[in-house]
Amino acid sequence: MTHEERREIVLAPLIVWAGLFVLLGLTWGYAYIPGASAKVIVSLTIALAKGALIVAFFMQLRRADGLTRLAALAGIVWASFLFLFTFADFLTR
Amino acid sequence: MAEDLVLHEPFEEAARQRIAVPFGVWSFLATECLFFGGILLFYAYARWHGGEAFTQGAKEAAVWYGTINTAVLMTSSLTMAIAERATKGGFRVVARWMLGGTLMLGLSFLVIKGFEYRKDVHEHLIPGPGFKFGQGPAAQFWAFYWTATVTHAIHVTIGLGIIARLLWIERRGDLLLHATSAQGGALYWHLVDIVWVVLYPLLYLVGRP
Amino acid sequence: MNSDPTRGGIPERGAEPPSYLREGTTVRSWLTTTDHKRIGILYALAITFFFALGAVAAALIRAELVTPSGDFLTNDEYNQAFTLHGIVMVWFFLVPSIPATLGNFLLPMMIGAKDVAFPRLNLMSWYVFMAGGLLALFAILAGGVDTGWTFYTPFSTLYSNSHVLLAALGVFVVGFSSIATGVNFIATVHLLRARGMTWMRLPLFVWAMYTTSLVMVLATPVLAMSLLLVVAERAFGLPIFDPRSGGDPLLFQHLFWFYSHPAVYIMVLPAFGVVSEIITCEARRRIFGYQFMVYAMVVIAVIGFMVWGHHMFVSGQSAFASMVFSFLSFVIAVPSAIKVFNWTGTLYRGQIRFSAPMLYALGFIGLFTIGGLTGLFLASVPLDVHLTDTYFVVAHFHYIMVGGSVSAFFGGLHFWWPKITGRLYSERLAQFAAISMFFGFNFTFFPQFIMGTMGMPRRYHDYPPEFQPWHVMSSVGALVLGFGYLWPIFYLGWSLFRGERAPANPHGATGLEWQTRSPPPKDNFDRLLVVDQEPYLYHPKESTPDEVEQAHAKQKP
Amino acid sequence: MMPEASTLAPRIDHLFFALVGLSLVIVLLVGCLVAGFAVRYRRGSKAQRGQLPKWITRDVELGWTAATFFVAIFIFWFAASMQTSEFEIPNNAMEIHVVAKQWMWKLEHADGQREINTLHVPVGVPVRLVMTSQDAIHSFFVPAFRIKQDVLPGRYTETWFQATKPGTYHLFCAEYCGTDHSQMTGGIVVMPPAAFARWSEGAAAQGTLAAQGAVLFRQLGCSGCHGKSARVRAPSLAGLYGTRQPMAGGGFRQVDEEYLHDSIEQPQKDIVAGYTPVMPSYQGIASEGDIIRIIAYLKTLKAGGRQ
Repeated sequence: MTHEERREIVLAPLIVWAGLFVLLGLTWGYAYIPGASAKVIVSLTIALAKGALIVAFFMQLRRADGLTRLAALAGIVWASFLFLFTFADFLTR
Repeated sequence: MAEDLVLHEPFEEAARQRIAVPFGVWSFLATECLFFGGILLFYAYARWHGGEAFTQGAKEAAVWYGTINTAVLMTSSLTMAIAERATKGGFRVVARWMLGGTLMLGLSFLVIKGFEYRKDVHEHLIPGPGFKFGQGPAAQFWAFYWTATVTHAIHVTIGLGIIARLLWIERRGDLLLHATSAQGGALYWHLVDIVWVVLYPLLYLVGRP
Repeated sequence: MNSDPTRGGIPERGAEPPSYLREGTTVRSWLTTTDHKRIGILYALAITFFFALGAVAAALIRAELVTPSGDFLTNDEYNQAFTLHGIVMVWFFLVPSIPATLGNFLLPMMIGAKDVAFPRLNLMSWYVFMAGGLLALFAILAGGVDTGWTFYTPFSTLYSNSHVLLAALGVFVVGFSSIATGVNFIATVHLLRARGMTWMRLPLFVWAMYTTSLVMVLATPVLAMSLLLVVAERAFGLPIFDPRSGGDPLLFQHLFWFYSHPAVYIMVLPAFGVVSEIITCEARRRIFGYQFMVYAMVVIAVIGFMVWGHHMFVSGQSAFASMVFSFLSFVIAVPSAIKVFNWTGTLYRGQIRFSAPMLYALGFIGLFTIGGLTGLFLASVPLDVHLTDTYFVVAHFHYIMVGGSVSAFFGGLHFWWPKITGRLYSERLAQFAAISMFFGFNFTFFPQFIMGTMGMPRRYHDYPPEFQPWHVMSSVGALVLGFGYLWPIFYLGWSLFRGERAPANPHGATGLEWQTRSPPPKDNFDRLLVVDQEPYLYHPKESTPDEVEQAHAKQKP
Repeated sequence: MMPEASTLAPRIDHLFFALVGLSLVIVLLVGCLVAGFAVRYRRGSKAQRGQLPKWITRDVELGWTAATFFVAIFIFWFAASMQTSEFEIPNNAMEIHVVAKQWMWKLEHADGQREINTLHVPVGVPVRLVMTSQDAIHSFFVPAFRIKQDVLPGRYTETWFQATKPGTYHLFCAEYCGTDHSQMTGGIVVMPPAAFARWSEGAAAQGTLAAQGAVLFRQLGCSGCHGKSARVRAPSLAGLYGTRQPMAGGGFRQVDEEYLHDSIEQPQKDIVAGYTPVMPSYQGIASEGDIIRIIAYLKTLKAGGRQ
């Protein structure tokens, strides 16, 4: 393995992994701060950030072609239809 | 699935053949997103509607098991990512060890989950007769807990099957020919990880401390 | 696209490889095939069986309803009959009907490909379909299901005493076959188009398959999850929709209709594609407003996901949500109307031939128009309050799904029959079938609009006597309709063995699938294709009727 | 169509026939065009052929797209304006409680009169139906009144009507609910006011719903904690109905029938701030009918009054 390859194959994923662990510690710690506000939002934001790290780097969506990105996006967009319209009912009953 | 270096039916162009598997797998992952979207909608409703009683139920979830399992699964994602990159680069030994590592981490996730389930059963946390909280939003939390984690565990098991198959191909010595298979398997495994990363705060961090 | 079918695609006699039908004739060669054409035929055999099964259930229902009292079937038997009819017809016939048979057969050929992108996945999806079908069949044989095809909770999870779990699992499994087909088609259209086949040169049938696949891939998983939750609640007692634990039965309805309304478009978009192909060919005319036809399908596929709440106007959904869903339902009427107008416009200045496929297609336009217009009644909240869950709804969706989709399916079957089997059928007999199906259909379902308006509720096997005349009319019409469905079996079956050999392009159509032999070789084409023009170029220059007639006559054997 | 026996019916029919007219126009238009083209441009006819200029196809296309869009929006507006005006329940409506179960309708008047599958109502009086189900989902459907509303377990749904013509009209269950779904039918008997008054006199013996609720309030032990001299610290229920209460988990809730129903069946769920969740669930102890009575009683309690 050349230096270049080692960075590409091992080091880059390791950095992302370290980032994931930092976020895990953060979300766990914040949940245990008594009286901290907006816990739901913070924990979900961190979860989404972790997901975004995995999608962008581990799954290499960052480098994927437009077509693949479109497929990935479709799932999120359509799931948001499901939530949006269902809660349009629940919240206005 | 697709041999990378050889053109095979129905493809006429290598460039298109190379993106076929990732594109197909990503489309499938979009369906997984909507699949889990359905159960998360149930969670959102139950939590919004159930209020304090829902939180009371959620406090019983074993946060240590959950946190350790999150760490285990995230690490398995790392080994999978290295394995996939190593396969592409042609580093067979690294790929083999990393695939093996992913397999072991995935298995230990299931084992830890099993211990957690044993503890949950012990504490009467299965909705139904003898359930700790009786009927109500707490029971809804635990209905979500069991359905979501069992569904996720089934995904993990399928993922382990895929990894085992990749290892077997590697043993045969033609994993490089199946680089897109490795890519597809890795994408699936990362999705299983993402699902757990999203489930983690919903299951274990409600109403702490 | 080579406009002269006698050259180019077809090499010298004797040198040609055998047709896909001759490429291995053992049962094993069929059951392990990855040829999209053979898989299409495997699907066709399977759905024919399920269509017959659903039709038997329909016959039982119509026989029971001849008299107002429930004397032919018991209440439970009747409930099982309509549940069986719904589940089988929706998931085991209509959803796979055009995409899995004609779509599988034609989609790769129409874009000039050798096969779909993932041939083995394609075969697997058939096996998954069969597995789901067997589970559902087993549920029926074990004693039936009585929840209605909608599986509404809490009835399905807490109160029904029938085999809900088996049926739900069967539908769950079949969903995966739908997803596999959808992913496969999307990848195929994206990756395997022949050189020069740009998006705006795709035949509308391909666009229809593409948009249908989009809906399949994005809607089916939500159905899978809602059925999984039903199983969790029913089998393991986990309180999910159970109101005693604060669960909401409407949550199930939201999840269910998130799939099941788009599912209507899974059934009808392919029909749009088939009808567009038939009308352009038989009117020898370029499609009117190609781009609008494409956009209309894409818009339907997307907005189709945002209108599901119009099934829930009386369910206890909030008035605000009802208003939003009602608005979007009216919006989606626009692209549907565009399609009808454009087909009509295509006929203008055409050279119309009233072949059997054309009769089916024209019948489709009429029935789909009525089905669509009655949809407006149901999209407006105050009227829907009165009409929903009555026979008005039953008539409405049968006009779309049976009058529309099944007519188009039969039309497509006839249109491509020579290509699929290499044989010609008797045109006269086929025209007779098309006409009897059209009249039988209207005879069966139009009375249901009237009794629905009068307040006849759905799913009643025992009803007030004032509705009897309408039910009798409907049942008599069903006899004619049944004849219209059975009759093609005889002449199509006969043509398989005794029919005249079909030439490569018996209709003189422009699609790529006609540029190869009938039936096609395993690899579809004997050479690589290059496309250099738009589809449906039936009148490349100003041509007189005589010239067109002559050109067409030349292509006949 | 059907007898129009409520104030709503003629307006619904108005919309219905407007849409029928529009549909006929469109069906005729499409039908005539298809038939006309089919005859004129049949293969071999001598009609003029040839291509159309591009701008014609484009303008025609845009024209009918815009036209259908405006027609669709117009119908939506037409229907939606009726939805907002006609579905508002009048304040002075007479209240009927409906409990649906497999496979019968239990109907209760405010004065305590109970009926099964048949409902007697006076002509010309708005009637509000407050409905719940004991098991599966049912649906209260009276075609002659053009009303239909699903009846859900664990929830109160409402609808209303004002009958205009004496007579007996079908009541159907319109949501499939199992074996005897088609037997879950009944009748609405609309009577002239005088006849209705005579009919309802028989009810006095049982006492009103609220009076029956007061008895249940003691029998089921509610007064043990919520009564004035109770030792357990439970909120006073006097004057509670119709107020907004702060919740322990944050936020407010309107005290309506829905909330009271939930508080009896699932007392742990939404607790008024400042109280501990000590109340046991009455699920299975108090029937839906009992709960309706208790709520009727609670609604009569004025603030500061005796319990």
